[in-house]
Amino acid sequence: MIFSILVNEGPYQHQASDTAFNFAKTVLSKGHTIFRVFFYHDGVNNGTRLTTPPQDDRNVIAKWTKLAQDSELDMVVCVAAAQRRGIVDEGEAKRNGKDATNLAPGFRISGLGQLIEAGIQSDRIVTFGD
Amino acid sequence: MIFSILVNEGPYQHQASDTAFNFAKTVLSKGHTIFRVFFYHDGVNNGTRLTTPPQDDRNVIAKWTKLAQDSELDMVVCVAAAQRRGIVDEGEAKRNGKDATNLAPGFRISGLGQLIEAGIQSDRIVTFGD
Amino acid sequence: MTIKKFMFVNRKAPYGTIYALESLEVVLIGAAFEQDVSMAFTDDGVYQLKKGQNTKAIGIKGFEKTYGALEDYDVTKLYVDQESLTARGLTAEDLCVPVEVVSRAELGKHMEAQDVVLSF
Amino acid sequence: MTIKKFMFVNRKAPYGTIYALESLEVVLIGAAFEQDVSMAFTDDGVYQLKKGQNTKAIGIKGFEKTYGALEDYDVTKLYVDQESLTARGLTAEDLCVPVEVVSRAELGKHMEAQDVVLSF
Amino acid sequence: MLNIINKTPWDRPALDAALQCADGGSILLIEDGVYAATRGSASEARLKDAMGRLKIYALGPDLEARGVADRLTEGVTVVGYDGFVDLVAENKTCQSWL
Amino acid sequence: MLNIINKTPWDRPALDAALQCADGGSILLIEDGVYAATRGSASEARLKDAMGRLKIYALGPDLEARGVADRLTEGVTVVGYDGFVDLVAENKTCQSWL
Repeated sequence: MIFSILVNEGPYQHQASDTAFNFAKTVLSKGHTIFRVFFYHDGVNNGTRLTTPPQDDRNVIAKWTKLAQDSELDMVVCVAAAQRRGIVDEGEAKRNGKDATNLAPGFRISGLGQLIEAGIQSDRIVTFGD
Repeated sequence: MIFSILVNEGPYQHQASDTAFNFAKTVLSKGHTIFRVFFYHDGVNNGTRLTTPPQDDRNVIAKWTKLAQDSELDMVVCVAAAQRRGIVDEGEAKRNGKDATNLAPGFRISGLGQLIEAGIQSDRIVTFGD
Repeated sequence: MTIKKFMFVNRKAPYGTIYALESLEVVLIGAAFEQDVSMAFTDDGVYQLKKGQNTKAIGIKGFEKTYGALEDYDVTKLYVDQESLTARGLTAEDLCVPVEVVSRAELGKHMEAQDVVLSF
Repeated sequence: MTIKKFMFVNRKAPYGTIYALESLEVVLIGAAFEQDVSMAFTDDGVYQLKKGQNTKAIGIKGFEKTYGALEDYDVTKLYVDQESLTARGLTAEDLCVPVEVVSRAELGKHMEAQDVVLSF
Repeated sequence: MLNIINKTPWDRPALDAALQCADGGSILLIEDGVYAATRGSASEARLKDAMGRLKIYALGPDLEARGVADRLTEGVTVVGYDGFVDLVAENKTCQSWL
Repeated sequence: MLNIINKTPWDRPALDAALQCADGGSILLIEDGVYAATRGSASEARLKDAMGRLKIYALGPDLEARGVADRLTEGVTVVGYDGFVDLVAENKTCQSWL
């Protein structure tokens, strides 16, 4: 079965991203497919490579990046939400005159249409948030 | 009278930062002093210079930066909370091996002791959050 | 293109958090993709439609007008929970757009009929 | 150094959000600054002290033990709201540290006696 | 003490908790908290009951933003940010019931 | 429909709203939502009432994290992430009551 996942809150502040990650991993381990993980609202903050969590705690972003790389997951950060919150890749930095980027490997920035498309193309879409 | 302000949520997702800003401006316009504005939890996300909000909306971060510069406000981002969420200045980037920084002008990164100190040194401390 | 029934469930008040605004942005994109879009307003979400919002003094962009523009995007199925209105001292006359006021049981039936339900 | 009475009010459950953990971090710093620190637990905050937390399967660092270490930092004034416990089917025996169980009115009096109240 | 509430009484138990803990002092409703001060809502009676012991304020800019400035519960005092700052200054402590 | 609840019934009206809207289907309690499935709490009666119409599940890892796995309300079925995925697959749609 084809799943998509929507993550609406940032890392650490809420459990949403952790639960979504555990869910995503289990979906894949059971032989299902994940069409897309879409990050919206503060969920876009999962897409920064600049975090340094305490050594005795998990690294939420690194877990997502590794899952994306191991399983060829499509992880999309909403561009409008990302602009409000300062998540930037090279294209965005150029377009908006920013002097740095912070997007983590495994994520890409794209439009809200990608969320609607996920709803259309997937058998199930599950939301994790506050 | 000496005020301090604690901001516990990031920009846009919650009204907390907007209300705190309006409150801070009014405190100053009434002739009071602000000892410190401390950003904790997701509040540290107010300290990124990489945002590009829609043109017809306010720029929360730029408003704080301008207020800090106009009024010599001490605006402190909690280092432990910032590390979890990827808010980085040059010192932090060097220490933690990050290839970019995103701290906005007018903010500085420091420890939680600065919040306790604000509580000790101020007549009033007001919290804005979720 | 496949057309699916999308329902956007709004349960939060406007301005205190961004969910109402960013939900509207998804609704408009859903309509642009020519999906069969409906919106539900329940709990504090009914406050999103309260007439006469003026955000000038809080310094945040208002978006009451966007609800009025939904019709232009063929988003006309707006369901509002009667019980949530009543608890808040509101009636359909207080709202900025025409809506269908429904019971919670009816709202539940509309939800059951969807292909995709996104809750904000 | 000036010594002030700091109260940290905890009203949220652990793990669902980070407030409980990051509140503890402030409490420990407050104690390190040798302030007169107390903690209140009310509403869902009483769940923070529930014995027997095991976070292994959710992949998040547990911090039940930190409450046990508060005594080492001379943080011994822990007030827990009786009403919040009762509504959740809990008693003081369910908690991981010794606390003083108080009524909401008594809690309010403790709050009134503070110099600084921070709520998480 | 000044008790600051920024959520509706339907969404969070913050207002109820503050009303039950506070013996005197003031309540200031801000952000989504201002809806609690509107006429005809199910929370109106609780607020009126508390008025004997507590002064109740609501932040005007937040009432206007939400289109409810014209349906204020009797006995609630509207303040601007100016009045918000004054309330904080007048009370020995303040607590945001987050 | 699978109704997913991640908040306690004291903190948010999500569980009540789902119980009132849902005519059939299932409720899955996750994250802070799992506290609703604990014995002796004020929400136990509401949950038991709903069991005639709805199947109630709670996520085991979240129960354990919070130290409440040993005081589950009778009639609630505990599932792991495996069971969570199965529940999503078995139900035509799911809704997270955020």
